[in-house]
Amino acid sequence: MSSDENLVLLSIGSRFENIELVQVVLDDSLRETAMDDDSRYWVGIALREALANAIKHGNKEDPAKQVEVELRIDEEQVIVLIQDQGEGFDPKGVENPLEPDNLLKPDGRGIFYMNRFMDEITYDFAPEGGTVVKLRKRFDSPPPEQGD
Amino acid sequence: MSSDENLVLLSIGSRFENIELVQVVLDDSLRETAMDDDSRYWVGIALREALANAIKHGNKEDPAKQVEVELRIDEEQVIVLIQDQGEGFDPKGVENPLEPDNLLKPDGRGIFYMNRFMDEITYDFAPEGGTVVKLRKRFDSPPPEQGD
Amino acid sequence: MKIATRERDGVTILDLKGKITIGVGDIALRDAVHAAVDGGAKNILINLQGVKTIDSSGIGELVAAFTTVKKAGGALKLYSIPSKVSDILQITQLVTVLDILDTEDAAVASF
Amino acid sequence: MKIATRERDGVTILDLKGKITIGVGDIALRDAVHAAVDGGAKNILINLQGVKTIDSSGIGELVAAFTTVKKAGGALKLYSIPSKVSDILQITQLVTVLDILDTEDAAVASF
Ligand SMILES: Nc1ncnc2c1ncn2[C@@H]1O[C@H](COP(=O)(O)OP(=O)(O)O)[C@@H](O)[C@H]1O
Ligand SMILES: Nc1ncnc2c1ncn2[C@@H]1O[C@H](COP(=O)(O)OP(=O)(O)O)[C@@H](O)[C@H]1O
Repeated sequence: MSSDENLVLLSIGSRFENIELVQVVLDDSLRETAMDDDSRYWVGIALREALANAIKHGNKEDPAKQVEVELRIDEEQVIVLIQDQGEGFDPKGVENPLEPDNLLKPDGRGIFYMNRFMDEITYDFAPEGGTVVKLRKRFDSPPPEQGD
Repeated sequence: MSSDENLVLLSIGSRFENIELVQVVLDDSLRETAMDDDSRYWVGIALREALANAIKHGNKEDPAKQVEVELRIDEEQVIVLIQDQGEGFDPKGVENPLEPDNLLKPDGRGIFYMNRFMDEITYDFAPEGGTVVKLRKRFDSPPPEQGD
Repeated sequence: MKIATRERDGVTILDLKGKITIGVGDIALRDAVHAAVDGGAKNILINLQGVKTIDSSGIGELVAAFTTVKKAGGALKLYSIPSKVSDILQITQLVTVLDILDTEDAAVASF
Repeated sequence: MKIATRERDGVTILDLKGKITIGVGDIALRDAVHAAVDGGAKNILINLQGVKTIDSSGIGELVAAFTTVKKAGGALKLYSIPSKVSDILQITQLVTVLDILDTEDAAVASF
Protein backbone atom coordinates (compact mmCIF):
# COMPACT_ATOMS: atom_id res chain seq x y z
CA MET A 1 0.00 0.00 0.00
CA SER A 2 1.40 3.40 -0.88
CA SER A 3 1.69 5.66 2.14
CA ASP A 4 -0.58 8.36 0.70
CA GLU A 5 -3.44 5.92 0.45
CA ASN A 6 -6.05 5.71 3.18
CA LEU A 7 -7.48 2.25 3.67
CA VAL A 8 -10.66 1.70 5.65
CA LEU A 9 -12.22 -1.74 6.03
CA LEU A 10 -15.73 -2.21 7.29
CA SER A 11 -17.78 -5.27 7.97
CA ILE A 12 -21.47 -4.99 8.74
CA GLY A 13 -24.24 -7.40 9.64
CA SER A 14 -26.78 -7.76 6.83
CA ARG A 15 -29.29 -5.16 7.98
CA PHE A 16 -30.43 -2.32 5.77
CA GLU A 17 -29.93 0.14 8.66
CA ASN A 18 -26.19 -0.52 8.46
CA ILE A 19 -26.06 0.95 4.94
CA GLU A 20 -26.26 4.34 6.59
CA LEU A 21 -23.11 3.72 8.61
CA VAL A 22 -21.02 2.78 5.64
CA GLN A 23 -22.34 5.67 3.59
CA VAL A 24 -21.44 8.13 6.32
CA VAL A 25 -17.90 6.76 6.49
CA LEU A 26 -17.49 7.08 2.72
CA ASP A 27 -18.98 10.55 2.72
CA ASP A 28 -16.72 11.75 5.54
CA SER A 29 -13.69 10.22 3.84
CA LEU A 30 -14.44 11.81 0.47
CA ARG A 31 -15.09 15.20 1.99
CA GLU A 32 -11.35 15.70 2.39
CA THR A 33 -10.58 14.87 -1.23
CA ALA A 34 -10.74 16.86 -4.44
CA MET A 35 -14.05 15.25 -5.39
CA ASP A 36 -16.84 17.79 -5.95
CA ASP A 37 -19.98 17.69 -3.79
CA ASP A 38 -22.26 16.41 -6.54
CA SER A 39 -20.01 13.52 -7.43
CA ARG A 40 -19.64 12.67 -3.76
CA TYR A 41 -23.42 12.51 -3.47
CA TRP A 42 -23.77 10.19 -6.45
CA VAL A 43 -20.91 7.95 -5.37
CA GLY A 44 -22.77 7.64 -2.06
CA ILE A 45 -25.90 6.55 -3.90
CA ALA A 46 -23.93 3.99 -5.93
CA LEU A 47 -22.47 2.62 -2.69
CA ARG A 48 -25.96 2.34 -1.18
CA GLU A 49 -27.10 0.30 -4.17
CA ALA A 50 -24.14 -2.06 -3.96
CA LEU A 51 -24.71 -2.57 -0.23
CA ALA A 52 -28.46 -3.06 -0.69
CA ASN A 53 -27.78 -5.76 -3.29
CA ALA A 54 -25.21 -7.49 -1.08
CA ILE A 55 -27.62 -7.49 1.88
CA LYS A 56 -30.77 -8.37 -0.07
CA HIS A 57 -29.74 -10.58 -2.98
CA GLY A 58 -26.40 -11.81 -1.67
CA ASN A 59 -26.87 -12.44 2.04
CA LYS A 60 -30.67 -12.62 1.87
CA GLU A 61 -30.97 -10.31 4.87
CA ASP A 62 -29.44 -12.86 7.25
CA PRO A 63 -28.04 -10.57 9.98
CA ALA A 64 -25.46 -13.21 10.94
CA LYS A 65 -23.91 -12.93 7.47
CA GLN A 66 -21.52 -10.03 7.07
CA VAL A 67 -20.94 -7.70 4.16
CA GLU A 68 -17.30 -6.65 3.84
CA VAL A 69 -16.42 -3.25 2.51
CA GLU A 70 -12.98 -2.04 1.49
CA LEU A 71 -12.50 1.68 0.93
CA ARG A 72 -9.34 2.87 -0.76
CA ILE A 73 -8.78 6.55 -1.23
CA ASP A 74 -5.64 8.02 -2.68
CA GLU A 75 -4.90 11.36 -4.30
CA GLU A 76 -6.61 10.49 -7.55
CA GLN A 77 -9.56 8.26 -6.94
CA VAL A 78 -11.75 6.22 -4.66
CA ILE A 79 -12.14 2.47 -5.00
CA VAL A 80 -14.78 0.59 -3.04
CA LEU A 81 -15.03 -3.19 -2.90
CA ILE A 82 -18.21 -4.74 -1.51
CA GLN A 83 -18.31 -8.47 -0.85
CA ASP A 84 -21.21 -10.62 0.29
CA GLN A 85 -21.49 -14.32 1.15
CA GLY A 86 -24.17 -15.09 -1.43
CA GLU A 87 -24.34 -17.35 -4.44
CA GLY A 88 -23.52 -14.82 -7.11
CA PHE A 89 -25.44 -14.12 -10.31
CA ASP A 90 -24.91 -13.47 -13.97
CA PRO A 91 -24.46 -9.73 -14.53
CA LYS A 92 -25.04 -10.27 -18.25
CA GLY A 93 -28.57 -11.39 -17.45
CA VAL A 94 -29.50 -8.05 -15.92
CA GLU A 95 -32.06 -6.10 -17.94
CA ASN A 96 -31.90 -2.47 -19.01
CA PRO A 97 -34.37 -0.48 -16.89
CA LEU A 98 -34.77 2.08 -19.69
CA GLU A 99 -36.44 -0.46 -22.01
CA PRO A 100 -40.07 0.62 -22.44
CA ASP A 101 -41.27 -2.68 -20.93
CA ASN A 102 -39.14 -2.12 -17.83
CA LEU A 103 -39.81 1.55 -17.25
CA LEU A 104 -42.67 0.97 -14.81
CA LYS A 105 -41.14 -2.01 -13.02
CA PRO A 106 -40.57 -1.39 -9.32
CA ASP A 107 -37.06 -2.84 -9.35
CA GLY A 108 -34.01 -3.43 -11.50
CA ARG A 109 -32.38 0.02 -11.30
CA GLY A 110 -29.57 -0.60 -8.79
CA ILE A 111 -26.78 -1.74 -11.10
CA PHE A 112 -27.90 0.86 -13.63
CA TYR A 113 -27.36 3.58 -10.98
CA MET A 114 -23.90 2.21 -10.17
CA ASN A 115 -22.92 2.25 -13.84
CA ARG A 116 -24.22 5.75 -14.19
CA PHE A 117 -22.56 7.24 -11.14
CA MET A 118 -19.16 5.54 -11.19
CA ASP A 119 -16.32 5.50 -13.73
CA GLU A 120 -16.11 1.75 -13.49
CA ILE A 121 -18.03 -1.11 -11.94
CA THR A 122 -16.84 -4.69 -12.17
CA TYR A 123 -18.16 -7.94 -10.72
CA ASP A 124 -16.05 -10.80 -9.44
CA PHE A 125 -17.22 -14.05 -7.99
CA ALA A 126 -15.04 -15.66 -5.36
CA PRO A 127 -14.54 -19.44 -5.87
CA GLU A 128 -15.67 -20.07 -2.29
CA GLY A 129 -18.89 -18.17 -3.09
CA GLY A 130 -19.78 -14.53 -2.67
CA THR A 131 -20.10 -11.59 -5.01
CA VAL A 132 -17.47 -8.85 -5.06
CA VAL A 133 -18.44 -5.63 -6.75
CA LYS A 134 -15.77 -3.02 -7.34
CA LEU A 135 -16.70 0.62 -7.77
CA ARG A 136 -14.18 3.18 -8.95
CA LYS A 137 -14.37 6.94 -9.44
CA ARG A 138 -11.64 9.45 -10.19
CA PHE A 139 -11.86 12.79 -8.43
CA ASP A 140 -11.49 14.68 -11.70
CA SER A 141 -14.05 12.77 -13.73
CA PRO A 142 -17.18 14.80 -14.42
CA PRO A 143 -20.46 14.16 -12.54
CA PRO A 144 -22.94 12.02 -14.50
CA GLU A 145 -24.92 13.87 -17.17
CA GLN A 146 -28.65 13.90 -16.71
CA GLY A 147 -31.15 12.21 -18.98
CA ASP A 148 -29.79 10.58 -22.09
CA MET B 1 -23.54 -14.48 17.52
CA SER B 2 -27.08 -14.04 18.75
CA SER B 3 -29.36 -12.76 16.01
CA ASP B 4 -30.38 -9.62 17.90
CA GLU B 5 -26.78 -8.48 18.06
CA ASN B 6 -25.41 -6.07 15.50
CA LEU B 7 -21.75 -6.58 14.69
CA VAL B 8 -19.75 -3.94 12.86
CA LEU B 9 -16.03 -4.33 12.20
CA LEU B 10 -13.88 -1.44 11.11
CA SER B 11 -10.25 -1.18 10.22
CA ILE B 12 -8.62 2.19 9.72
CA GLY B 13 -5.19 3.41 8.73
CA SER B 14 -3.37 5.08 11.63
CA ARG B 15 -4.34 8.68 10.95
CA PHE B 16 -6.02 10.87 13.55
CA GLU B 17 -8.58 12.01 10.93
CA ASN B 18 -9.94 8.48 10.81
CA ILE B 19 -11.03 8.71 14.45
CA GLU B 20 -13.91 10.82 13.22
CA LEU B 21 -15.16 8.03 10.94
CA VAL B 22 -15.27 5.45 13.66
CA GLN B 23 -16.88 7.81 16.10
CA VAL B 24 -19.63 8.62 13.61
CA VAL B 25 -20.33 4.92 13.06
CA LEU B 26 -20.57 4.31 16.81
CA ASP B 27 -22.74 7.36 17.29
CA ASP B 28 -25.12 6.37 14.51
CA SER B 29 -25.29 2.82 15.82
CA LEU B 30 -26.04 3.89 19.39
CA ARG B 31 -28.68 6.37 18.31
CA GLU B 32 -31.09 3.50 17.73
CA THR B 33 -30.54 2.00 21.17
CA ALA B 34 -31.95 2.79 24.62
CA MET B 35 -28.78 4.67 25.57
CA ASP B 36 -29.45 8.28 26.61
CA ASP B 37 -27.88 11.16 24.65
CA ASP B 38 -25.42 12.12 27.38
CA SER B 39 -24.06 8.62 27.79
CA ARG B 40 -23.78 8.29 24.02
CA TYR B 41 -21.70 11.45 23.95
CA TRP B 42 -19.35 10.22 26.67
CA VAL B 43 -18.99 6.77 25.16
CA GLY B 44 -17.98 8.56 21.97
CA ILE B 45 -15.30 10.46 23.85
CA ALA B 46 -14.01 7.23 25.44
CA LEU B 47 -13.82 5.67 21.99
CA ARG B 48 -11.86 8.66 20.68
CA GLU B 49 -9.33 8.24 23.49
CA ALA B 50 -8.88 4.54 22.81
CA LEU B 51 -8.41 5.19 19.09
CA ALA B 52 -6.01 8.07 19.72
CA ASN B 53 -3.88 5.82 21.94
CA ALA B 54 -3.91 2.99 19.39
CA ILE B 55 -2.84 5.38 16.62
CA LYS B 56 -0.32 7.38 18.66
CA HIS B 57 1.24 5.04 21.22
CA GLY B 58 0.42 1.70 19.56
CA ASN B 59 0.97 2.23 15.83
CA LYS B 60 3.12 5.35 16.21
CA GLU B 61 1.10 7.11 13.52
CA ASP B 62 2.31 4.78 10.78
CA PRO B 63 -0.55 5.06 8.25
CA ALA B 64 0.31 1.64 6.84
CA LYS B 65 -0.51 0.06 10.21
CA GLN B 66 -4.20 -0.53 10.78
CA VAL B 67 -6.30 -0.16 13.91
CA GLU B 68 -9.06 -2.76 14.13
CA VAL B 69 -12.34 -1.92 15.78
CA GLU B 70 -15.09 -4.34 16.70
CA LEU B 71 -18.47 -2.90 17.66
CA ARG B 72 -21.02 -5.18 19.27
CA ILE B 73 -24.41 -3.81 20.13
CA ASP B 74 -27.21 -5.90 21.55
CA GLU B 75 -30.34 -5.01 23.48
CA GLU B 76 -28.48 -4.35 26.71
CA GLN B 77 -25.08 -2.92 26.03
CA VAL B 78 -22.35 -1.85 23.67
CA ILE B 79 -18.95 -3.47 23.61
CA VAL B 80 -16.09 -1.96 21.60
CA LEU B 81 -12.75 -3.68 21.06
CA ILE B 82 -9.87 -1.62 19.70
CA GLN B 83 -6.70 -3.35 18.62
CA ASP B 84 -3.43 -1.86 17.41
CA GLN B 85 -0.18 -3.42 16.17
CA GLY B 86 2.04 -1.83 18.79
CA GLU B 87 4.25 -3.19 21.51
CA GLY B 88 1.86 -2.91 24.41
CA PHE B 89 2.48 -1.26 27.78
CA ASP B 90 1.90 -1.82 31.45
CA PRO B 91 -1.48 -0.33 32.41
CA LYS B 92 -0.46 -0.56 36.08
CA GLY B 93 2.28 1.97 35.37
CA VAL B 94 -0.20 4.65 34.30
CA GLU B 95 -0.38 7.61 36.67
CA ASN B 96 -3.47 9.20 38.17
CA PRO B 97 -4.02 12.56 36.45
CA LEU B 98 -5.80 13.89 39.55
CA GLU B 99 -2.63 13.76 41.66
CA PRO B 100 -1.59 17.35 42.45
CA ASP B 101 1.73 16.83 40.66
CA ASN B 102 -0.06 15.67 37.52
CA LEU B 103 -2.88 18.19 37.40
CA LEU B 104 -1.05 20.60 35.10
CA LYS B 105 0.57 17.97 32.88
CA PRO B 106 -0.53 18.22 29.26
CA ASP B 107 -1.12 14.49 28.87
CA GLY B 108 -2.07 11.36 30.75
CA ARG B 109 -5.86 11.76 30.85
CA GLY B 110 -7.00 9.33 28.12
CA ILE B 111 -7.30 6.12 30.12
CA PHE B 112 -8.76 8.11 33.00
CA TYR B 113 -11.53 9.34 30.64
CA MET B 114 -12.23 5.81 29.46
CA ASN B 115 -12.52 4.57 33.03
CA ARG B 116 -14.80 7.43 33.88
CA PHE B 117 -17.15 7.12 30.92
CA MET B 118 -17.47 3.36 30.55
CA ASP B 119 -18.76 0.65 32.88
CA GLU B 120 -15.69 -1.43 32.19
CA ILE B 121 -12.35 -1.09 30.45
CA THR B 122 -9.91 -3.96 30.18
CA TYR B 123 -6.55 -4.34 28.46
CA ASP B 124 -5.31 -7.45 26.72
CA PHE B 125 -2.03 -7.95 24.97
CA ALA B 126 -1.97 -10.34 22.05
CA PRO B 127 1.00 -12.78 22.10
CA GLU B 128 1.89 -11.72 18.53
CA GLY B 129 2.01 -8.10 19.76
CA GLY B 130 -0.63 -5.42 19.81
CA THR B 131 -2.82 -3.91 22.49
CA VAL B 132 -6.51 -4.75 22.70
CA VAL B 133 -8.64 -2.47 24.81
CA LYS B 134 -12.21 -3.47 25.52
CA LEU B 135 -14.80 -0.85 26.43
CA ARG B 136 -18.23 -1.81 27.74
CA LYS B 137 -21.29 0.22 28.66
CA ARG B 138 -24.81 -0.92 29.52
CA PHE B 139 -27.65 1.19 28.19
CA ASP B 140 -29.24 1.47 31.61
CA SER B 141 -26.13 2.44 33.56
CA PRO B 142 -26.16 6.07 34.68
CA PRO B 143 -24.03 8.72 32.95
CA PRO B 144 -20.78 9.50 34.81
CA GLU B 145 -21.13 11.83 37.79
CA GLN B 146 -19.25 15.09 37.57
CA GLY B 147 -16.35 16.09 39.75
CA ASP B 148 -15.39 13.80 42.57
CA MET C 1 -38.47 9.10 6.90
CA LYS C 2 -41.63 10.85 8.06
CA ILE C 3 -44.88 10.95 6.12
CA ALA C 4 -47.77 13.26 6.97
CA THR C 5 -51.09 12.76 5.19
CA ARG C 6 -53.48 15.69 4.68
CA GLU C 7 -56.41 16.74 2.47
CA ARG C 8 -56.81 19.76 0.23
CA ASP C 9 -59.81 20.32 -2.09
CA GLY C 10 -60.57 16.62 -2.23
CA VAL C 11 -56.97 15.71 -2.97
CA THR C 12 -54.94 13.55 -0.59
CA ILE C 13 -51.45 14.91 -0.09
CA LEU C 14 -48.54 12.93 1.35
CA ASP C 15 -45.73 15.16 2.63
CA LEU C 16 -42.53 13.14 2.61
CA LYS C 17 -39.55 14.11 4.72
CA GLY C 18 -36.19 12.36 4.97
CA LYS C 19 -34.67 9.48 3.06
CA ILE C 20 -36.67 7.15 0.86
CA THR C 21 -34.25 4.27 1.00
CA ILE C 22 -34.36 0.50 1.26
CA GLY C 23 -35.70 -1.11 4.40
CA VAL C 24 -37.36 1.86 6.06
CA GLY C 25 -38.37 4.78 3.85
CA ASP C 26 -39.59 2.62 0.99
CA ILE C 27 -41.85 0.58 3.28
CA ALA C 28 -43.22 3.67 5.01
CA LEU C 29 -44.11 5.09 1.59
CA ARG C 30 -45.83 1.88 0.50
CA ASP C 31 -47.86 1.75 3.71
CA ALA C 32 -48.94 5.38 3.43
CA VAL C 33 -50.06 4.98 -0.18
CA HIS C 34 -51.95 1.77 0.59
CA ALA C 35 -53.61 3.41 3.59
CA ALA C 36 -54.74 6.32 1.41
CA VAL C 37 -56.10 4.03 -1.33
CA ASP C 38 -57.83 1.78 1.21
CA GLY C 39 -59.39 4.89 2.71
CA GLY C 40 -60.96 5.66 -0.64
CA ALA C 41 -58.55 8.31 -1.92
CA LYS C 42 -58.58 8.66 -5.72
CA ASN C 43 -56.52 11.76 -6.31
CA ILE C 44 -53.20 11.49 -4.54
CA LEU C 45 -50.25 13.87 -4.52
CA ILE C 46 -46.79 13.16 -3.22
CA ASN C 47 -44.90 16.21 -2.01
CA LEU C 48 -41.21 15.39 -2.37
CA GLN C 49 -39.88 18.73 -1.14
CA GLY C 50 -38.40 17.29 2.07
CA VAL C 51 -36.68 14.36 0.36
CA LYS C 52 -32.95 14.71 0.00
CA THR C 53 -32.02 11.12 -0.78
CA ILE C 54 -33.82 8.46 -2.76
CA ASP C 55 -32.26 5.16 -3.77
CA SER C 56 -33.47 2.70 -6.41
CA SER C 57 -35.83 1.07 -3.90
CA GLY C 58 -37.35 4.45 -3.16
CA ILE C 59 -37.77 5.17 -6.86
CA GLY C 60 -39.25 1.68 -7.26
CA GLU C 61 -41.74 2.44 -4.51
CA LEU C 62 -42.81 5.67 -6.25
CA VAL C 63 -43.37 3.73 -9.47
CA ALA C 64 -45.28 1.00 -7.59
CA ALA C 65 -47.43 3.67 -5.92
CA PHE C 66 -48.20 5.22 -9.30
CA THR C 67 -49.34 1.83 -10.63
CA THR C 68 -51.29 0.89 -7.49
CA VAL C 69 -53.30 4.10 -7.52
CA LYS C 70 -53.94 3.86 -11.26
CA LYS C 71 -55.21 0.28 -10.90
CA ALA C 72 -57.57 1.44 -8.15
CA GLY C 73 -59.05 3.93 -10.63
CA GLY C 74 -57.24 7.00 -9.29
CA ALA C 75 -54.26 9.13 -10.20
CA LEU C 76 -51.00 9.79 -8.40
CA LYS C 77 -48.79 12.79 -9.15
CA LEU C 78 -45.57 14.20 -7.77
CA TYR C 79 -44.60 17.80 -7.05
CA SER C 80 -41.88 19.98 -5.48
CA ILE C 81 -39.08 17.76 -6.67
CA PRO C 82 -35.67 18.59 -5.14
CA SER C 83 -32.85 18.79 -7.67
CA LYS C 84 -31.17 15.48 -6.78
CA VAL C 85 -34.50 13.61 -7.01
CA SER C 86 -35.20 15.38 -10.29
CA ASP C 87 -31.82 14.23 -11.63
CA ILE C 88 -32.75 10.65 -10.75
CA LEU C 89 -36.15 10.91 -12.45
CA GLN C 90 -34.34 12.17 -15.58
CA ILE C 91 -31.67 9.49 -15.51
CA THR C 92 -34.23 6.71 -15.09
CA GLN C 93 -36.42 8.36 -17.75
CA LEU C 94 -39.34 8.23 -15.35
CA VAL C 95 -40.09 11.86 -16.22
CA THR C 96 -41.58 10.45 -19.41
CA VAL C 97 -44.13 8.25 -17.64
CA LEU C 98 -44.89 9.76 -14.23
CA ASP C 99 -47.02 12.87 -13.68
CA ILE C 100 -44.81 15.60 -12.28
CA LEU C 101 -45.79 19.15 -11.36
CA ASP C 102 -43.88 22.13 -10.01
CA THR C 103 -45.98 23.50 -7.18
CA GLU C 104 -48.71 22.29 -4.87
CA ASP C 105 -51.21 24.76 -6.35
CA ALA C 106 -50.55 23.53 -9.87
CA ALA C 107 -50.69 19.93 -8.70
CA VAL C 108 -54.00 20.29 -6.85
CA ALA C 109 -55.54 22.17 -9.79
CA SER C 110 -54.41 19.47 -12.22
CA PHE C 111 -56.98 16.85 -11.19
CA MET D 1 -11.66 23.70 14.26
CA LYS D 2 -11.53 27.42 13.53
CA ILE D 3 -9.79 30.00 15.66
CA ALA D 4 -10.29 33.75 15.27
CA THR D 5 -8.03 36.11 17.20
CA ARG D 6 -9.23 39.59 18.19
CA GLU D 7 -8.44 42.36 20.71
CA ARG D 8 -10.65 44.00 23.30
CA ASP D 9 -9.41 46.56 25.86
CA GLY D 10 -5.84 45.29 25.59
CA VAL D 11 -6.92 41.69 26.01
CA THR D 12 -6.29 39.13 23.25
CA ILE D 13 -9.31 36.92 22.71
CA LEU D 14 -9.23 33.60 20.85
CA ASP D 15 -12.68 32.50 19.67
CA LEU D 16 -12.63 28.73 19.25
CA LYS D 17 -15.16 26.93 17.09
CA GLY D 18 -15.47 23.21 16.41
CA LYS D 19 -13.67 20.23 17.86
CA ILE D 20 -10.49 20.48 19.88
CA THR D 21 -9.33 16.95 19.26
CA ILE D 22 -6.10 15.15 18.57
CA GLY D 23 -4.21 15.81 15.37
CA VAL D 24 -5.98 18.94 14.18
CA GLY D 25 -7.80 21.04 16.76
CA ASP D 26 -5.15 20.65 19.42
CA ILE D 27 -2.38 21.78 17.07
CA ALA D 28 -4.40 24.73 15.80
CA LEU D 29 -4.92 25.84 19.40
CA ARG D 30 -1.23 25.52 20.22
CA ASP D 31 -0.25 27.55 17.14
CA ALA D 32 -2.76 30.29 17.91
CA VAL D 33 -1.59 30.63 21.52
CA HIS D 34 2.07 30.68 20.50
CA ALA D 35 1.36 33.27 17.82
CA ALA D 36 -0.39 35.48 20.40
CA VAL D 37 2.44 35.15 22.92
CA ASP D 38 5.10 35.75 20.26
CA GLY D 39 3.17 38.83 19.22
CA GLY D 40 3.55 40.19 22.74
CA ALA D 41 0.14 39.36 24.17
CA LYS D 42 0.12 39.13 27.97
CA ASN D 43 -3.56 38.90 28.81
CA ILE D 44 -5.18 36.14 26.81
CA LEU D 45 -8.75 34.85 26.89
CA ILE D 46 -10.03 31.68 25.29
CA ASN D 47 -13.70 31.79 24.35
CA LEU D 48 -14.91 28.19 24.36
CA GLN D 49 -18.53 28.92 23.44
CA GLY D 50 -18.30 27.29 20.00
CA VAL D 51 -16.59 24.13 21.23
CA LYS D 52 -18.82 21.09 21.40
CA THR D 53 -16.19 18.36 21.69
CA ILE D 54 -12.86 18.30 23.44
CA ASP D 55 -10.81 15.16 23.97
CA SER D 56 -7.91 14.63 26.38
CA SER D 57 -5.46 16.09 23.85
CA GLY D 58 -7.58 19.20 23.60
CA ILE D 59 -7.71 19.51 27.37
CA GLY D 60 -3.97 18.92 27.47
CA GLU D 61 -3.49 21.75 25.00
CA LEU D 62 -5.56 24.10 27.17
CA VAL D 63 -3.40 23.22 30.15
CA ALA D 64 -0.22 23.67 28.10
CA ALA D 65 -1.47 27.04 26.88
CA PHE D 66 -2.15 28.11 30.48
CA THR D 67 1.41 27.19 31.47
CA THR D 68 3.01 28.72 28.35
CA VAL D 69 1.34 32.08 28.90
CA LYS D 70 2.13 32.07 32.61
CA LYS D 71 5.81 31.35 31.91
CA ALA D 72 5.86 34.27 29.48
CA GLY D 73 4.71 36.51 32.32
CA GLY D 74 1.07 36.72 31.24
CA ALA D 75 -2.24 35.17 32.22
CA LEU D 76 -4.62 32.93 30.30
CA LYS D 77 -8.27 32.52 31.26
CA LEU D 78 -11.25 30.66 29.85
CA TYR D 79 -14.87 31.77 29.51
CA SER D 80 -18.24 30.76 28.02
CA ILE D 81 -17.74 27.11 28.76
CA PRO D 82 -20.34 24.81 27.12
CA SER D 83 -21.83 22.22 29.47
CA LYS D 84 -19.94 19.20 28.10
CA VAL D 85 -16.61 21.04 28.32
CA SER D 86 -17.52 22.17 31.82
CA ASP D 87 -18.22 18.54 32.81
CA ILE D 88 -14.75 17.60 31.58
CA LEU D 89 -13.09 20.44 33.51
CA GLN D 90 -14.91 19.19 36.63
CA ILE D 91 -14.02 15.54 36.08
CA THR D 92 -10.34 16.33 35.51
CA GLN D 93 -10.42 18.75 38.48
CA LEU D 94 -8.94 21.43 36.26
CA VAL D 95 -11.56 23.83 37.60
CA THR D 96 -9.38 24.00 40.68
CA VAL D 97 -6.28 25.24 38.83
CA LEU D 98 -7.41 27.06 35.68
CA ASP D 99 -8.95 30.54 35.65
CA ILE D 100 -12.54 30.22 34.42
CA LEU D 101 -15.12 32.97 34.00
CA ASP D 102 -18.72 33.04 32.90
CA THR D 103 -18.99 35.86 30.40
CA GLU D 104 -16.69 37.82 28.13
CA ASP D 105 -17.39 41.04 30.05
CA ALA D 106 -16.45 39.45 33.34
CA ALA D 107 -13.39 37.85 31.78
CA VAL D 108 -12.10 41.07 30.18
CA ALA D 109 -12.70 42.99 33.43
CA SER D 110 -10.82 40.36 35.46
CA PHE D 111 -7.33 41.33 34.29
N1 LIG E 1 -24.78 -9.14 -4.74
C1 LIG E 1 -25.68 -9.82 -5.48
N2 LIG E 1 -25.89 -11.14 -5.27
C2 LIG E 1 -26.77 -11.83 -6.01
N3 LIG E 1 -27.52 -11.27 -6.98
C3 LIG E 1 -27.38 -9.97 -7.25
C4 LIG E 1 -26.45 -9.18 -6.52
N4 LIG E 1 -26.50 -7.92 -7.02
C5 LIG E 1 -27.43 -7.94 -8.00
N5 LIG E 1 -27.97 -9.17 -8.16
C6 LIG E 1 -28.96 -9.59 -9.16
O1 LIG E 1 -29.08 -8.58 -10.14
C7 LIG E 1 -30.41 -8.11 -10.24
C8 LIG E 1 -30.44 -6.64 -10.61
O2 LIG E 1 -29.96 -5.87 -9.55
P1 LIG E 1 -30.28 -4.34 -9.46
O3 LIG E 1 -30.02 -3.70 -10.79
O4 LIG E 1 -29.56 -3.77 -8.31
O5 LIG E 1 -31.87 -4.25 -9.24
P2 LIG E 1 -32.76 -4.82 -8.03
O6 LIG E 1 -31.87 -5.02 -6.87
O7 LIG E 1 -33.78 -3.75 -7.82
O8 LIG E 1 -33.38 -6.09 -8.54
C9 LIG E 1 -31.05 -8.44 -8.90
O9 LIG E 1 -32.44 -8.58 -8.99
C10 LIG E 1 -30.35 -9.73 -8.53
O10 LIG E 1 -30.99 -10.81 -9.16
N1 LIG F 1 -2.48 1.36 22.80
C1 LIG F 1 -1.39 1.69 23.51
N2 LIG F 1 -0.17 1.21 23.17
C2 LIG F 1 0.94 1.55 23.87
N3 LIG F 1 0.93 2.35 24.94
C3 LIG F 1 -0.25 2.85 25.35
C4 LIG F 1 -1.47 2.57 24.65
N4 LIG F 1 -2.47 3.20 25.30
C5 LIG F 1 -1.91 3.85 26.32
N5 LIG F 1 -0.57 3.66 26.37
C6 LIG F 1 0.39 4.21 27.38
O1 LIG F 1 -0.33 4.68 28.49
C7 LIG F 1 -0.04 6.05 28.72
C8 LIG F 1 -1.25 6.78 29.25
O2 LIG F 1 -2.25 6.90 28.26
P1 LIG F 1 -3.38 7.99 28.39
O3 LIG F 1 -3.96 7.92 29.75
O4 LIG F 1 -4.31 7.78 27.26
O5 LIG F 1 -2.65 9.39 28.27
P2 LIG F 1 -1.77 10.00 27.08
O6 LIG F 1 -2.14 9.27 25.83
O7 LIG F 1 -2.16 11.43 27.06
O8 LIG F 1 -0.34 9.80 27.47
C9 LIG F 1 0.47 6.57 27.40
O9 LIG F 1 1.33 7.68 27.55
C10 LIG F 1 1.20 5.37 26.85
O10 LIG F 1 2.49 5.28 27.37
